[in-house]
Formats: sequence, structure tokens, C-alpha cells
Amino acid sequence: MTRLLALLASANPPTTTSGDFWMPVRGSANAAAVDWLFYFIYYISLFFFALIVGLMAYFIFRYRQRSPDELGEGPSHNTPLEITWTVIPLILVIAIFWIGFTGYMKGAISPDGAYEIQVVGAKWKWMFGYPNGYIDENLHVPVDTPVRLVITSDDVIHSLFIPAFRLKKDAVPGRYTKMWFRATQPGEYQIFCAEYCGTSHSDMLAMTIVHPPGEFEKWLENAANFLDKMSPAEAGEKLFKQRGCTQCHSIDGTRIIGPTLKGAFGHEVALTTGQKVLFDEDYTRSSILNPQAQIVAGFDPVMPTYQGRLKDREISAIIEYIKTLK
Amino acid sequence: MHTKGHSAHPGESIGGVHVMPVAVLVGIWVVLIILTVLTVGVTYFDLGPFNLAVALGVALVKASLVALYYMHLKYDHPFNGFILVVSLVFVALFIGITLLDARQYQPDMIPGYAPAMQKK
Amino acid sequence: MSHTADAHDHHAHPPNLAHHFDTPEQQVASGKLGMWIYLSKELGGVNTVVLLTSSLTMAWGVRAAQLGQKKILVWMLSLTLAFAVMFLGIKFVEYKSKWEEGLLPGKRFHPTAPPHVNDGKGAEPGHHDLQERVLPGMVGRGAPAPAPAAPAPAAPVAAAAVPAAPADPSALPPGPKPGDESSLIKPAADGPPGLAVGEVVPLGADRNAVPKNVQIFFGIYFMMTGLHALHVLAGMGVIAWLLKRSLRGDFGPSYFAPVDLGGLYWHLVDLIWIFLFPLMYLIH
Amino acid sequence: MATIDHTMPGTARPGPARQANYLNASHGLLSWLTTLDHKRIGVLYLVSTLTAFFLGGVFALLVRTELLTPTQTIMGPDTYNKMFTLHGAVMVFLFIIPSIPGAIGNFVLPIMLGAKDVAFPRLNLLSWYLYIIGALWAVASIIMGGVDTGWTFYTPYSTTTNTAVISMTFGVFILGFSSILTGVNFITTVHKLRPVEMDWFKMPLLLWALYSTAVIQILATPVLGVTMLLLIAERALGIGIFDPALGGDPILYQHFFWFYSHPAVYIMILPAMGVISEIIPVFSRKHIFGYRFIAYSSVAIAIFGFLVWAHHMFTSGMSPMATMIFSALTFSVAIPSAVKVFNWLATMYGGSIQLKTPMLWAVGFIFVFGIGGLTGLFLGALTTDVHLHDTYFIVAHFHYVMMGGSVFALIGGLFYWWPKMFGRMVEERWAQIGFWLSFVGFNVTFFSQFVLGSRGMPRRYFNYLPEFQGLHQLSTYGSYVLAIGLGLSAVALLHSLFAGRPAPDNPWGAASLEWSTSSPPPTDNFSSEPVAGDPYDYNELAWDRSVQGYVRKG
Ligand code: HEA
Ligand code: HEA
Ligand code: HEC
Ligand code: CUA
Ligand SMILES: [Cu+2]
Repeated sequence: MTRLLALLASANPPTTTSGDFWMPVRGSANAAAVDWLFYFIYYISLFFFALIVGLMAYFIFRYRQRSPDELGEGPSHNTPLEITWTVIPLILVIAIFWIGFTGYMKGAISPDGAYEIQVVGAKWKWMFGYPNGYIDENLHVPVDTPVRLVITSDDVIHSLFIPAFRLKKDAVPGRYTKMWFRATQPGEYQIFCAEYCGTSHSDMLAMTIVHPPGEFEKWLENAANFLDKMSPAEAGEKLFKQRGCTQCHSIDGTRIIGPTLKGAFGHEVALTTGQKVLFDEDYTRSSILNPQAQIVAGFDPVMPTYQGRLKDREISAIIEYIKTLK
Repeated sequence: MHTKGHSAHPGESIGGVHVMPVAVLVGIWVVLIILTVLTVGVTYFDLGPFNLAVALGVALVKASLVALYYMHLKYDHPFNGFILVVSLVFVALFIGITLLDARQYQPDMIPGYAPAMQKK
Repeated sequence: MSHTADAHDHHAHPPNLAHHFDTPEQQVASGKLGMWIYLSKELGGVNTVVLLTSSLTMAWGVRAAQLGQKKILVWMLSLTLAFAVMFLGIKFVEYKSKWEEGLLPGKRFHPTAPPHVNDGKGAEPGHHDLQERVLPGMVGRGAPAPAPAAPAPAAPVAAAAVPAAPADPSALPPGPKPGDESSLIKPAADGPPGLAVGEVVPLGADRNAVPKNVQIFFGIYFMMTGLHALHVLAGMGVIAWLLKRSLRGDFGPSYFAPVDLGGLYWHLVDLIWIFLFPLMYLIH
Repeated sequence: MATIDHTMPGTARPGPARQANYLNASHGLLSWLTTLDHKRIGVLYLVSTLTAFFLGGVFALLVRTELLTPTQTIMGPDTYNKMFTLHGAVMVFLFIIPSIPGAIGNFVLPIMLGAKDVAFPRLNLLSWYLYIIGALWAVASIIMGGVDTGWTFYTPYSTTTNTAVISMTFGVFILGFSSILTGVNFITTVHKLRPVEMDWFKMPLLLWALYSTAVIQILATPVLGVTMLLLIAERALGIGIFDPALGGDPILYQHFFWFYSHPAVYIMILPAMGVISEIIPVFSRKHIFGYRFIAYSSVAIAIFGFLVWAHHMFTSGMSPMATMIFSALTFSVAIPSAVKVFNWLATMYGGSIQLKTPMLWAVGFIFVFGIGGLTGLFLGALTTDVHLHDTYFIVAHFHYVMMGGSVFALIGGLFYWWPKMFGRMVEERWAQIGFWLSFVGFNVTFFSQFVLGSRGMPRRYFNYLPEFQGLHQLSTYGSYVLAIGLGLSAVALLHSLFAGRPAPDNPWGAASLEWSTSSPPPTDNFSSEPVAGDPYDYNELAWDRSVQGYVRKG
């Protein structure tokens, strides 16, 4: 064990392109400071651990008992010594606290004019809303620009965790939490959900995509105009995934919370009232805008309304997409 | 009843245990009632932030009276009183810090957010 | 961030609540609230006196036990018990009035409701099971924090502005059955404002933030006083037991520890009330 | 290595005659279930908490086995979520919190004081029954479909999930009462039944530790009770306290929960530290170093432990002011812990050290608790905690302090007091192999989790990224080795009951009072009134070959 620790101690200092033994890649300005403190505590710990275990091993060897009647000899107290080993750790922990605290305060207040992105966590996906109204399931940011995330949740508590940025903040329903960062390296970085939120907590993943200078704006414009750029069915698929329809509707025939939409279009649907209706454009539209009006037999009326949340064109695109689900 | 009550002198004790004279018991009760009326009375005046302070101050006095006389703490081993005070301090600490925090994060709350509340 | 200031005001001077109300209905509601507060202050005050008096009789009982005055002891314990019953009686009246005012915590909180609205079936807490509890929420969800696209910001307390909230929760078909793996919480999509449609809603925009804190207050009020009432009940059990034993003549100068300890417990219950009273009934 | 005793176990030695003792004082299951003897209640606690440990351990092995591959291995995600929840809840509420005070404390505390029993024997039995009832409620939740909230029951998840949360939390509520009663009993016993010649600073350090623990149990546990009640009320009646959907505040829940559960981690570690403070001087044959510092540090940990609860909430959206206060206060607990570690070390300095099984576990404790405690420093510091929170780094940290700390001390204490409890010596060889396997297995299991965590692997993950698979597999294999080691230790203990050499009164040469009565003690603990001296003065004891134990000189 001690050998392993010694090995770990000699681990390479962190670099920016690949992580080291302990830490993942560094992707933000803040990461270096966190790593610095991490290694500061790490070496302090290593020192004390080596000291304690080293002494202990030495004592066990040096003072091992030879006969059951042998008694140990030595002082049973030594006040100056005891005060010393109270005060030294005290000083060290004050230093540790201070470094951690100042670092945290720096991260607590975002610089003026930071680029703001809104984040909503929901079982079990992330939605990132950009200032122009576009919503994406990944976090796209420009490099070297302070970005501020305003985070909330739609159901239970989630937590937005970007290891490469050494950042984490809970998404709490009913309130906004905030965090900010400045990405330093273009690239893709993993996002996790770090607060337990149920069945698919471990699948609530997303990516942070850090765009090289100038690229972000292009990407955003392009992405926001996806309705113009893509075929309606493609755009519909994108919307279908982004707006959480997939949570309740499968496209492969399995039944989850809502009915599957595979091969549904153009067929008859049985309602709770006993009526049958044709699954056509109108029915789809009204199902999305006023889901409580016609309930499919065997399902609960839990689908939320998308009135005011999906534009007309978007609904048309979704309908085109549903048509393709054969 | 009364005559019997008076037969006990203040400070009388039985087997090392203090017995409270009736006069003291009733006297404390009268003071407690007066303080209660006072607490209610004060709320009809707006003292601004002092309302809370006055109310809690009076409550503290009342609580001390109950503890010292009705609960015999005045005549008990001080350790028992210490336990009571320590528990109260910890409770106050918990409530105090938690409320302080709640107050600090108020600005982050989404106003009126309570989607599952029944609206009639 | 004008909201910040409001939130703080709200805490320090709760009477300022009124300035948040901007419709007549809400004004009526707040008036009722005031009346209710007055009432509860009175009842709470009376109850304080009752409990303090019961403490007196209890302490007197301890003295009687110490001196071996059996008759007085029995009287005092009986009186204490009677005061305890009275305390709970008054508490009941108070709860009932609040119930009828609709000042109930959680999903049943609806202070603007006229007193009789809740008479219907499903109004009592025991009758609400899990399914009924969450369903109305799922349906009504999204209303209190209106999406920017819905132009008229709905005042959260004003029922009329809330679309699609069914009047009678029991009319709804059942939700997921217990034992289902699925969660009761409705998933994504109609979450808080800001993401629903394009525009960014300024943080902290005041949306008539009244009910939230009031409602938390009543949640806490019911829990605290309810817990206290539970302790009163437990104390009554203890006193009844002491009464039984003292009738049998168990206690005297050489053996009175149970009365002493029971007394301590009873005073503690009183002690807690002494703090609860100003906190729950007067700070408003 | 240790001096190995060459006497054959089981062979008839001139041991103590089979006198009447608490074990054979009366017979039949009923005599145990209605006993008021603190020693029998201790044994009842021992059996029931170890059963819980076994159950929790089985859940743990299932969790580890599932994590062998990045996707589904042996169970689905919902089952997995229930598995780690049950593992955590059983280990914390049914095993580690009641185990050391309930089993070792109950057995040893009155004897150490030279008393006949605890102050309130009936209350003591009641507390065990409450434990059993609470435990049954908690376990019943498994039959009712399990609980999937994590042992922290965070709202609003816990108020909205469709699993048996109420049964589990109600069980925890009852277990809280059991814990409070034990605490009340211990405090009163230490105050009222301490012999006159034993002033506070002549008490064995275990008593200081148990006393401080009892203070926490009494002051913090009621908050747990209230929290569980509020949670149940919110769930069953829809009262909006914690769930924002009902107008409640989830951060409030976290304050409530941690106000109990942080002090609770010191309920777990303080008695363990007390056990270590007994074992180290005995097997170093030297007076404990810095008695007063160790005694005061127990009290200090108990008090400071109340001031740091919100360090579990640094990323929760709590206010920056609270964040700062709690980070600063968190470090205050590290100091008294450091004091203890250094004093144990100084006790060993110049000793005459004998590595018998109890001492091995104690040395192992210092090793692993050192790692566990030091990694707490990473978590108390704000910026590093933001990165490490809710990753496997946390999982590793708390297993190092709870499994490595508390459980190592419990097992060490078990081996130490076993001869006193059951009158049999344990075979050293198998017990020592058991230790080494457990020690290596433990470190392999959980050290790899530090690396996983700091590299970004979140906890409570059913699926994980393939890049983490290597370390996860290492951890799983380690846990198998650990299980074999623990199993071996259990076998060694059980074997001694049937074939162990009868234990002398004082096999280790300890000076605290429990070793001056017979093994096992009679029902009244002492046949003649004991006289309490310095519990760490070994000068008066001499090795006696004929009884294979220590006797008083002269
Ligand atoms: C027995 C239980 C136990 C013990 C003793 C401790 C001890 C400590 N713990 Fe631990 N902790 C837990 C059980 C425990 N913990 C659990 C169960 C959790 C997670 C719960 C969950 O989320 O599920 C947790 C989580 C946890 C967190 C929250 C992390 C997060 O979720 O983000 C933090 C943060 O501050 C923390 C800190 C500490 C500190 C500073 C100590 C200190 O007391 C440690 C002091 C000890 C030492 C410092 C080592 C000895 C001293 C030396 C070797 C000398 C050198 C010392 C110095 C230089 C200072 N712990
Ligand atoms: C005291 C507390 C305690 C103990 C001892 C343990 C012991 C172990 N724990 Fe546990 N663990 C927790 C408390 C504990 N844990 C908590 C609180 C959580 C958090 C839960 C949550 O997130 O909500 C957790 C979570 C947790 C996780 C994380 C799950 C996740 O986040 O997804 C993992 C994964 O590896 C794990 C593994 C283990 C293993 C392998 C052991 C092993 O050490 C187990 C070894 C034990 C055995 C194998 C039993 C066999 C015993 C015998 C055969 C002999 C017994 C008898 C005698 C000695 C006489 N635990
Ligand atoms: C909370 C879960 C949920 C979400 C999210 C959801 N739905 Fe539904 N949906 C349902 C349920 C349950 C039904 C069946 C009951 C009903 O008709 O209301 C349904 C019915 C439908 C129907 C009618 C299906 C049929 O077979 O007759 C359509 C079309 C539909 N949803 C489309 C969508 C689209 C498009 C989205 C996303 C923009 C979406 N849903 C999001 C739960 C959901
Ligand atoms: Cu979302 Cu975990
Ligand atoms: Cu903690």
C-alpha cells in the first residue's frame, strides 16, 4: 500500500491535454486552481500518512514484545508535545480552508456580461436554453468566454457536473442556482447528473462542446434555424428528442408511460370514452396542444400540454416525423 | 387545602428533596399569567422588529420561571439545568442557522412555484 | 432585483403582505386572513393560560405527593388532566376553523376559497391517498409560473386564471398504482419559465409571490402545533397512569419519583408551548 | 510476529472451574428475551447488529457485482437503486449506529464502572425491543418492494417515488428512540453509578467516548425523529414542507437530515475511538499517552460535530454565507481527531508491543482511519468538494471511516472482549489470516474508488462510462477478498465457542475493572466489591503461566 502511495506521489503533474492519475482533463480556467488545492491537501495528507504509518511500523518492529512480563517504558504525557501536534494541524487546516474559500468566492460571482445559458434538468435529460430561444440537449459554449449557467429543475433535484471544469451545481425545483466558468480548450467534455434522481440517473448524460473562437455563433445560428435547414421530418425528430417526448413515447413499439408512436399514424385509436378516432394530423395536433381532451384507452392523462411551448411550425415538423415511424 | 398548604414553610425539605410552598407555586402562576397577557397586549402595538424580540424575551422569562420553580431546577444539581440549557442552545442554533440560510437564498426562489398545489 | 427587497420585507413585516395583492378577491382573502389571525391569537392566548394553569396544578400535585397528601394529589392530577382536555378542545376548535378557511398546508392550501367549498368528498386528509394527491398537481402544473407565451401573468391565487385545473380531484381517473416502478412526478416539458419558449425571463421577476411563504408558514404551523399536541396526548397518558396509582395510594414522602418525573415531562410540554405561542400565533 | 500460543485449544488445562456466570445463570430463549442483565442485552445487541451487518454486506456484494460491467450485469437499474439504498440504510441505521454502544457498550460499560448493571435495566431492554421493532419495519420495506431513495431520503424524490419509503422511514423513526434510550441510560449510569474512588479522570477512555456519544444521541436523534415524521406527513397527507411542488423547500429537508446525520457519523466513530484507546495501551503494555487530551478530544468532537452539518450541502444552492461558515467549522473536528491519532502513536512509542488479533485490528484502524480522515480534508475545502461531491471519492471517504474505522474497531473490540463475553480464547492463527485478508481486500476495494471519484465517476450510478471499468473491477474483486477475510474472522470467533481454550480472567493483562472479574462474569458482575485504580497502570500485573493469563501481583 505504501508503495502504491509512493507511486502515486510521483504521478506526473497535471497537463492540459490529458488528465493525470487523479484528475481528469482540465477544461476550464478554474480547474487549475482546484487541482492546485487538491494537490496541496494531497501532499499534506501524504506527509502525515507516511509519518504515522512509518512510525507505527517502526514502533511495532522496534518495541515488539519479547516476554509477556515485559512492560513498556516511556512518558505518559508531554504537554508541549501535545500542544505542538494540536497547533500544527490547526495552522494547516486554516490554510486549507482559506484557499478553498477564496477560490469558491471567485467562482460564486460571475463577471459582468457573462454569456447566459439557462439549464433545466428533468428526469432524465438536460435542456440548455440559449438567449435566442433555441434549446439543445448539449451545452455549447464559446472558448475563452465567461459563461453563466442559470439552473433549475422540473421535477426532483439533479446536479449538473462537469468534471473537466471541476464544477457541480444542484438543479433544484422551484429555484435558480447559478454557476459560471470560462472554458480554455476547445473540445468535448462529459456532463453527468450527480444527484440521485431515480431509475435513469446514471443515463442522464450530456456533453459540453467548447467551440473554437468564432465558431459558436455560427453553430448557434445554424442550430436555431434548424427548421429551415432540415427536412421537416428530421427537424421533428430533433424536437421529439429535445422536448422530452421520448420519455413517455417509444418509437420501437414498447409501451412506457404513453403509447408508442411506432406505426400509429393513420390507424384507429381507442379512447377511454369507448370512441374510436383516426390518428391523423388533426388528432396529433390536438393531442399535443390539448392532451386531456382525448385520452387513449389504458393510459393515464399525464401528458402535459404543449400549448405555448411548441410553435405551430414545430408541431407540423413533429407530425411529419411521427408519420415516418413505421 | 389552604391551611395544609401553609403548613409547609419555604425551603422545607423531605428526605433531601425540596418541597415547594403553595404560596410560591401560586405566586409564580400569577406572574406567568400577567406575562402572557403582556405578550398578547404588546402585539397590538407595532414595535417593528422589536415585536419578535419582546415576545421571545418574555417567553424566555416565562420559561425560566417554569424551569426554576415548577421543575425545581433552582434546588437541583446544577448539572440538570445545564442539560436543559445545552439542549435549548442546540435547538436554537439549528433553527437559527437554518433560518438564516433560508433567508439568504430567498432571492433565488422562483416566486409562486408550487405546481402541485390545489387551486380552487 | 426588486423582488429581493420584497422578499425581505415580507419576512420582517408580514402585514405588508397586503401590498402584494392586487385584485379585490385577494384583498378579501387577506382580510379573512387577518380576522383569522386575530381569532387564533385569542384562542392561542386562552390556551396558554390553560396550559400554565395545568402546570400549576401539576407542580402542586408533586408537592402533595411529597407530603403524602393523597387527597390533594388526586385532585391536582385530575385538574391537570381536565386542563389538558380543555387545551386539546380549544386546539380542535382552532384547527377546525382553519380547516374551513382552507388554510391547510400543502395541496389543500387555497386561502381564497369560501368556507364551504371544501365540504365535498375528499376534503378530509385521511381520505386523500397518494394517487389523488399528485394528480391534480400534474394537471395544474405549469400554471403558477406562467410561460412567457401566455400573455396574462396569472396571479397564482386567482383560480380563474388557472387553466385546466379540474374542480374536483376525485373525478380524475387514478394515477400510477403503488408498486409501479414509474415515478409519480410528471416529467419534463412544462417546467419553469424561461425555457419553454424563446425569451429569457429576467430572474427574480415578481409574479405576485404571495402564497408560497404563507403556505410554508401554515405547513410549519400545523406540524409544530400538531407535534406539540401529540406530546400533550402522551402527557395525558402519563398523568392518567399516575392518577390511577395515586388512587391506589402508591405515593408518599418516601416514594414519589414517578409523580416528580411525570411532572417534569408535563412542564417540558408547557415550556415548549411558551415558545411556540409567540412564534406561531403572534408573529404575523 | 505475535507470540503464538502453543497450547492446544480445547485440551483440558487447569483453567478456571466452570462457575456460575451470566450465561448459564438461567436457560431457555425466554430467559434471554426477558433478561434485565446488561450483559445479556449486550449479547442480544451483538447478535442482532451482526445479523444486520451480514445482510448489509450481502447487499454490498450484490452492488459490487453489478458494477463489474458498465451496463447491466445481474440486475436492472431499479433493483440496483434499491440495493444500494438498502445497503446504506441497513448499514447505518441497523448496524453501525447501534452496534458499538449497544453491544460492546452495554456489555462493558457497567463492569468498567464496577457497577452491577446500568442505571435503568428495564429501559435497556426496552431499547433493544425498540431496535428490533424498528429494524423489522425497516426490513419489511424490502418485502413491500424496497426503497429507492438512497439512505439520505432526499426530497422531493423521496416524497414522490412509488416505493416503500414510509415503512423504511418509520423504522428509522423507531430506531431513533432506541438510540435515545441507550444514550439516556449511559449518561445516567456514568453519573450515578461511578464508584467514589473513580473520578472523571480515572474512567477508562471508552467511557468518555461512550458518554460523548450518548450526548450526541440524546441531542441529535430527536431531530431525526422529527425529520422522519415530517417526511411521512408530507408523503401521506400532501402537506407541503419539503416538496417545492407543494410549496415546500427541499434545502430545508437537507438541513434537517444532516443536522442529525452528521453528528451521527460521530456516533459511529467516537465509541470506535474509545475501543482503540483501550486496546492500544494494553497491547503496548504501557500507560496511555495524554489521557486528558484524548478524553477532552472526545467531548470536543461531540460538540464540534454539531456545528458542521451543512458541509454535505456545498453544491445544493445553499447561501454562500452558510457555505463559508460550514467549511470553516468542518475543519474544527479534524483537530481533536488528529490529537487522538498522535496520542495513540505516542502510546506505542517505547512500549512492549504484542500483535495479537485485537491489536492488529487497532493498528489497521489507525492506518485506514488516517486515510479516511485525511480525505475528509479534501471534502471540507470548498473548491475541491465542489468537484468531489457525490462522486466515488465520497463513497471511498466514508467507507474508509465507517467500514475501515468503526467496523475495524468493532471487530478489534470483539476479539478483545470475546474471552470476557464467552469465556473462550480465539485461535490466533485463523483470526490473523482473517485480518490480513480483510485489510488487503478492504484497501483494494475502496482505494480504487478514490481514483474513480476524483476522475469524475458519480456515485449511485447503475451504468457508467467504459473508461471506469478497470477500477470498478478491481474494487469488486477487492470486496470479494474482504468478504472472505470477514468470513474467516467470523469462523474463528464461532469456532472458539465450541473448541476454544477456556479464557483466564485477564488474558491480555488489562487494568480496567472488567478484567478483574471472572470470564465470563457472574450475573452481578463481581463476586467481591472491586477497587478502581488507574485503568492504564500495568505495573501490578504479572504473567501467570499456569492460567495462561495475567494476575495481580502479591
Ligand atoms: C464514521 C463516520 C465519519 C467520520 C469519522 C467522518 C469524518 C470526517 N468527514 Fe465525513 N462523511 C461520512 C462519514 C464520516 N466522516 C459519511 C457517511 C459521508 C457521506 C454521506 C453521504 O453523502 O452519503 C461523509 C461525507 C463528508 C463530507 C461531505 C462530502 C460531500 O458529500 O460533498 C465532508 C465535507 O466536509 C466530510 C468531512 C469529514 C471530515 C473533515 C472528517 C473529520 O472528522 C476527519 C478527521 C480525521 C483526520 C483529519 C485524520 C486523522 C488526523 C491525522 C492523520 C493527523 C493530520 C491531520 C491534519 C493535518 C489535519 N465528510
Ligand atoms: C457502516 C456502514 C457501511 C459499511 C460497513 C459498508 C460496507 C461496504 N460497502 Fe457500503 N455504503 C454505505 C455504508 C456502508 N458500507 C452507505 C451509507 C452507502 C451510501 C448508500 C447511498 O448512496 O444511499 C454505501 C454505498 C456503497 C457503494 C456505492 C453504491 C453507489 O453509490 O452506487 C458501494 C459500492 O461499491 C458500497 C460497497 C460496500 C462494500 C463492498 C462493503 C463491504 O465492506 C462489506 C463487507 C461485509 C460483508 C461482506 C458481510 C459479510 C460479513 C461476514 C461474513 C462476517 C460477519 C460476522 C462477524 C464478523 C462475526 N457501499
Ligand atoms: C408525461 C409523459 C408524456 C410526455 C412528456 C409526452 N406525452 Fe404524449 N402522451 C402521453 C400519454 C400518457 C398519452 C396517452 C394518454 C392521452 O392520450 O393523453 C399521450 C398521448 C399522445 C399522443 C396520442 C397518441 C395515440 O396513440 O393516440 C400523441 C400524438 C402524443 N402523445 C405526442 C406527444 C408529443 C409530440 C410529445 C412531446 C412534444 C409528447 N407526447 C410528450 C404522455 C406524454
Ligand atoms: Cu438527474 Cu440524477
Ligand atoms: Cu458530515
